[in-house]
Amino acid sequence: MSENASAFAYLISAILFIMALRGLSSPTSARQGNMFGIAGMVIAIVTTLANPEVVGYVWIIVGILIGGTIGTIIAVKIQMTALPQLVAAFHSLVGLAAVMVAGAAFLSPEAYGIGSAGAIPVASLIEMSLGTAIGAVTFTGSIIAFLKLQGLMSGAPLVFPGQHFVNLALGILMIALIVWFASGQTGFTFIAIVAVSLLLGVLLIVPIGGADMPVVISMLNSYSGWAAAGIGFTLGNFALIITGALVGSSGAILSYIMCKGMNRSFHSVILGGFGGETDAAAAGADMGDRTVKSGSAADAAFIMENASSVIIVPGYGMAVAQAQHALREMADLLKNKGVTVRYAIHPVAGRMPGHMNVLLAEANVPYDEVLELDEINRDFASTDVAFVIGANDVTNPSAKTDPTSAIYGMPILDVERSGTVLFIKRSMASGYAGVENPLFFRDNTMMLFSDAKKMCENIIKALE
Amino acid sequence: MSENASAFAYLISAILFIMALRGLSSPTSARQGNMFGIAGMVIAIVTTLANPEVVGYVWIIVGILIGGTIGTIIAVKIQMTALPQLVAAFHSLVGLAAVMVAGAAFLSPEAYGIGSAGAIPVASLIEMSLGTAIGAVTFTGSIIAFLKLQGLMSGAPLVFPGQHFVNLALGILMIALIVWFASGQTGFTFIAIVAVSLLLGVLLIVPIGGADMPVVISMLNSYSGWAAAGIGFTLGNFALIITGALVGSSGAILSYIMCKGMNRSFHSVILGGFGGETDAAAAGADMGDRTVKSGSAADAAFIMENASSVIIVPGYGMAVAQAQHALREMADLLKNKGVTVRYAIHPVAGRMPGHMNVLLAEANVPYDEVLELDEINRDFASTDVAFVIGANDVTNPSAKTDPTSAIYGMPILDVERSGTVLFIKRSMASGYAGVENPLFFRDNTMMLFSDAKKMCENIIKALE
Amino acid sequence: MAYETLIQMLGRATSDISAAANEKFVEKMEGLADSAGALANQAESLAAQAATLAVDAAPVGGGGEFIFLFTIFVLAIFVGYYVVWNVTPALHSPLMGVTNAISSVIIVGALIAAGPADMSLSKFLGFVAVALASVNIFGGFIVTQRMLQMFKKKK
Amino acid sequence: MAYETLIQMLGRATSDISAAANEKFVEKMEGLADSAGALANQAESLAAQAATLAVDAAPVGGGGEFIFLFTIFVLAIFVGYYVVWNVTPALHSPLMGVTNAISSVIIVGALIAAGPADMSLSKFLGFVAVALASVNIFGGFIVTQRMLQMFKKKK
Ligand SMILES: NC(=O)c1ccc[n+]([C@@H]2O[C@H](COP(=O)([O-])OP(=O)(O)OC[C@H]3O[C@@H](n4cnc5c(N)ncnc54)[C@H](OP(=O)(O)O)[C@@H]3O)[C@@H](O)[C@H]2O)c1
Ligand SMILES: NC(=O)c1ccc[n+]([C@@H]2O[C@H](COP(=O)([O-])OP(=O)(O)OC[C@H]3O[C@@H](n4cnc5c(N)ncnc54)[C@H](OP(=O)(O)O)[C@@H]3O)[C@@H](O)[C@H]2O)c1
Repeated sequence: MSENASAFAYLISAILFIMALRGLSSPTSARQGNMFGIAGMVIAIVTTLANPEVVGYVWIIVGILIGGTIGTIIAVKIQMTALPQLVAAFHSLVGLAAVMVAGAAFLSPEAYGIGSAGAIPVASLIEMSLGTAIGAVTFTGSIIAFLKLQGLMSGAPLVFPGQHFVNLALGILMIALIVWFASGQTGFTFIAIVAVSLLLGVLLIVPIGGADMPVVISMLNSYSGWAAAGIGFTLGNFALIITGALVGSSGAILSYIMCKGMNRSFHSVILGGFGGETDAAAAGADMGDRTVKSGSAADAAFIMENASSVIIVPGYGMAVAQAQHALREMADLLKNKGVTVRYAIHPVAGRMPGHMNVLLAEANVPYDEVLELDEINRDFASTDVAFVIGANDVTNPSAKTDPTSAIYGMPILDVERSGTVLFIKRSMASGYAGVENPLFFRDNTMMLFSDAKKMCENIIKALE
Repeated sequence: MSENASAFAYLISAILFIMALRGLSSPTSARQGNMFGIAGMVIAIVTTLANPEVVGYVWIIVGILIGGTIGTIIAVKIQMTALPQLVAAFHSLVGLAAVMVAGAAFLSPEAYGIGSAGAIPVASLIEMSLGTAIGAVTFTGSIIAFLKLQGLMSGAPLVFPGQHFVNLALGILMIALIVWFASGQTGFTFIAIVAVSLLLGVLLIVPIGGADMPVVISMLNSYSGWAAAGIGFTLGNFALIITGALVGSSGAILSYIMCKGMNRSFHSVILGGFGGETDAAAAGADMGDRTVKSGSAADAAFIMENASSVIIVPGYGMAVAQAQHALREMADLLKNKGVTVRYAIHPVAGRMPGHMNVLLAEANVPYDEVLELDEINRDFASTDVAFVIGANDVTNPSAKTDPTSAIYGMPILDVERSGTVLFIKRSMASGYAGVENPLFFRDNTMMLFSDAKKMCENIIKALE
Repeated sequence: MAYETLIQMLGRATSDISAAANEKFVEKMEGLADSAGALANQAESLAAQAATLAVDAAPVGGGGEFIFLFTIFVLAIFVGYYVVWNVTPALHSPLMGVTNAISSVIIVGALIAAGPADMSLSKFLGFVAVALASVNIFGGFIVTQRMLQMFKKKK
Repeated sequence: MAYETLIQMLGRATSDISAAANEKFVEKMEGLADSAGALANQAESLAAQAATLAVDAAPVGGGGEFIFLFTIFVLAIFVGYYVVWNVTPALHSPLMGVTNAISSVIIVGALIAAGPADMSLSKFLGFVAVALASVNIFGGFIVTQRMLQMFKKKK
């Protein structure tokens, strides 16, 4: 293909990626969108293979086969509750691949049309080292995120004294290395940049609590998009530039949405030290002399079958307990008894954007019964029962009433307006934000202390 | 400025234009958006003036002063009810300017970097002749649209036998001329293209009814956007290409919205022969033996002051009668008496998109009392009085019930669901679509036969 | 072609793996591989056409390479699409005003024509076009501003 | 500069006309002329910077002119902004899956590295990068497909 023809093919590939994201504006068009995405990727790959310089097909095919097999197996086997980890893990690979591409460009600049070894233009060297640094930080950072989310490493923020100084020092060292690399272009400096970045990736992410990882992942995603766009500039490749900009915006917007949903600044997330699971447990201890009404599965079943409408509010605990299937069954029984059942999803319920929606979809809940905060919040006042399963922070009214609260200002689901509030959770412990929930002590609240899945199963028995 | 620097400046100008349109997503950001647009235009002009080839400042300043003065005077003096004509008139000027730019490029290709006189590359010649043709069609077409809307020419479709054949023949002639021009590049063929296009513009638009003009204007707007983008390709100018694409999309989307709101195909609008004001008058004659309840201003005042909520549905008749100020006063009196008053705007109420909103805003109606069809349509059922002023088609329930009706499938405002429907209009005549409105004969309908402004004033007197 | 074999191999490899997992998915993926192949072929022929176009357009001069401008044009259409659909219907009249004004950016072409020091027919045409476009620019922005100034919130 | 005089003249002309019509508007327009002038100056200095950048970038080779790529990049950010904000919140998880997959278009760079016939360190790096990116491409698209397949409407 001529250079113009391949540029045109890359443009088509980029447009198909745009169409892929566009499809996600509604569940009905989303599947088709994904097909567009796949087609775009195939076009990008085929166009590159048609490049006359690319002749070593054997290794390429072997590489794609190995990678493709591993990717397919993982994707087919993965549990939907493990999505956040999965995204983190996949993500680290993109980072590593970016480092390797930059390394290859450094070793064989001719293949990329950026001069010859030892005589690479300064601009390319800078782009290359930035790409490497961001890629390496993404690699180790995502691995830490993965380990924390998978529970292989404590989710608690790992803070040590002088941390910010160490990071600052490493940052300055990095700039010095990049300058050195741009002037001397030695292999040693390249390796040094990689090493420092890998370390930095670890140090930047360990102080951030496990539950903040989704924001971190989105942020790294965004960075890697910009890095890809940067490499696109070096190669003059439309597909890379446009896709990089798409991914960069997407990551940035998702981080923004999460921070806004949690009412925290992006800055405070990145500085770290917030939200280890241990904090949560501690906060639950102090009950004072207030009383809490607790009930059984039979009580809950009785209240709900006599209600005319129930809104289910799922949260992180539902995901942990894998209670979505039992929950759906319970809802079906209620519907058979003539009760109107709907689901209310808070923008940051669970641990990643859209987490609850995917789990409910997995349990075959039709997506038109699942409503966003804006759509359903006004309806709580006219609802008999709010059934809160494994959610906590997203229902906490102190976000509206208590200006000193850590979550003050965060939009919440107004479950307290409904006739009765049922809370399934295992203890009086607080949620991710470590803030006590005054709802537990209200008169119209009944606590159902149990694992979410077991409680749903018991309610099902009581209903049958 | 270097070529790169001016390319960058044109990019900034284009981005400012994007921001200008973006601002229109809400009334609060819209004014700032307009400032962005002005800044973008200033940057584009200043950048071009900084071009070393541009030295004849005197003529340029004189041109801008003359044009600017005329434009400012017109814009400051124009009545808001005359907006559709104004847009049409302004529009014709863009078309003429495009023709002249193309002519200048033909005469002095060196200035545009497209070869030298008599040796212009074929691609540029084709772009140039397309730009000329579209520009000239826009010019005369918009003039016809202006004359029809201003009432200087009958709004009735001017149909003559063999019309489509004549247009077809002219179209073929045009293609032949363009081919001839591209091969011979003589001044005569250029003038011939201009002449044929001017004629074609007239012939294409006269058969279209006056009330269809808004769709036509949007369509011509869209075309001129694409033409500008085409000239942008020739000049390699980012501002022209991007702005052309913006204007092109905007016109296309507005035409689409109008056609959809009217439930007509774009094709049927363009073929013409639909919707002269005369049809409407004729349709009103046949009342059969059905009875119509008609009332006085005093009746209307009594009904409304005893209502708890009133929804006002304005239409084309309100614009014609300039009744918006009297209407606002009437609404204020009702509000003082404790009646909830809101406004419901149908997407194609009036004669251009957003027509009613501008008129109500002119009369100082706060924009948060003015609701779109989707937002308010469900509320008619719980409303005591629907006050329909100069609207007709947009309330016609046969769009939902009668598959043979010309407007079948068009979304309508469900005024018939409210307790009482008051209709202000001068006669039993039908509206723009020429379809009889069965609502007039309902039991809960009261007709208020009068000019809209006079009726409002009389109601005000009765209320005071 | 080498990459057709590649696609086939990929298709087969994918089916092997998926067979163990999900029947329907395999069908989808195979269909996908086919259609992707077809798409790729189409893209290639389109690309070839574009290349011819680009070659045709290249000597046009002035404006750099066609494919770059074309990419810019395509992305601008996407931006226009989204930006306009996000305009609230209440402001569709001001939208017509603004697009009217900004479409007069054609004045850029008119200024170039009116630019030379010496009088000529093309300079005269440029002069008239500058004046016409200016009517639009001033008129369009001012009338839009007037409309927008009227939109007020409830006090 | 000649065009500064121009802006001033324009400003004055506008005021003359508007005075007859609307007091507030005049102020707005004057402020506007000022700020537009300032903006234009800023744009010029920015443009100068961009030019330097472009000159720096020009010898980088391969990819054509910087300013074109930059324009494409800027427009793509606008498209990304709109496209992502239009994604329904219910599909934010699949969105993460898809962006994960498409960010692996970096495989384009890896394929070039893995392309030469003879073995070398850079070819090896390319090979590994191809494999890593492939994990992502297959994994990302398939897991997204799995998620999307679960979203069903009420029967
Ligand atoms: N969605 C996102 O994108 C995202 C990203 C980052 C952070 N966050 C944060 O995550 C939080 C999400 O709110 P949320 O209401 O969903 O969760 P939450 O406030 O963290 O509360 C979850 C509750 O579930 C209970 N739970 C845990 N395991 C359970 C089990 N097996 N069975 C029953 N209950 C169980 C816990 O109480 P017990 O221990 O007493 O059982 C806990 O109080 C917000 O604070 C949000 O800011 C969300
Ligand atoms: N908005 C757009 O963008 C657009 C564009 C193109 C076409 N259209 C079409 O325009 C129509 C708009 O619907 P509409 O309901 O607003 O208008 P309509 O259906 O055309 O009805 C207007 C009514 O106002 C009455 N009227 C006229 N002058 C009056 C006066 N001075 N005082 C009182 N009443 C007066 C007329 O009845 P009398 O003669 O009995 O008084 C007429 O029935 C739709 O059919 C739409 O498809 C709209």
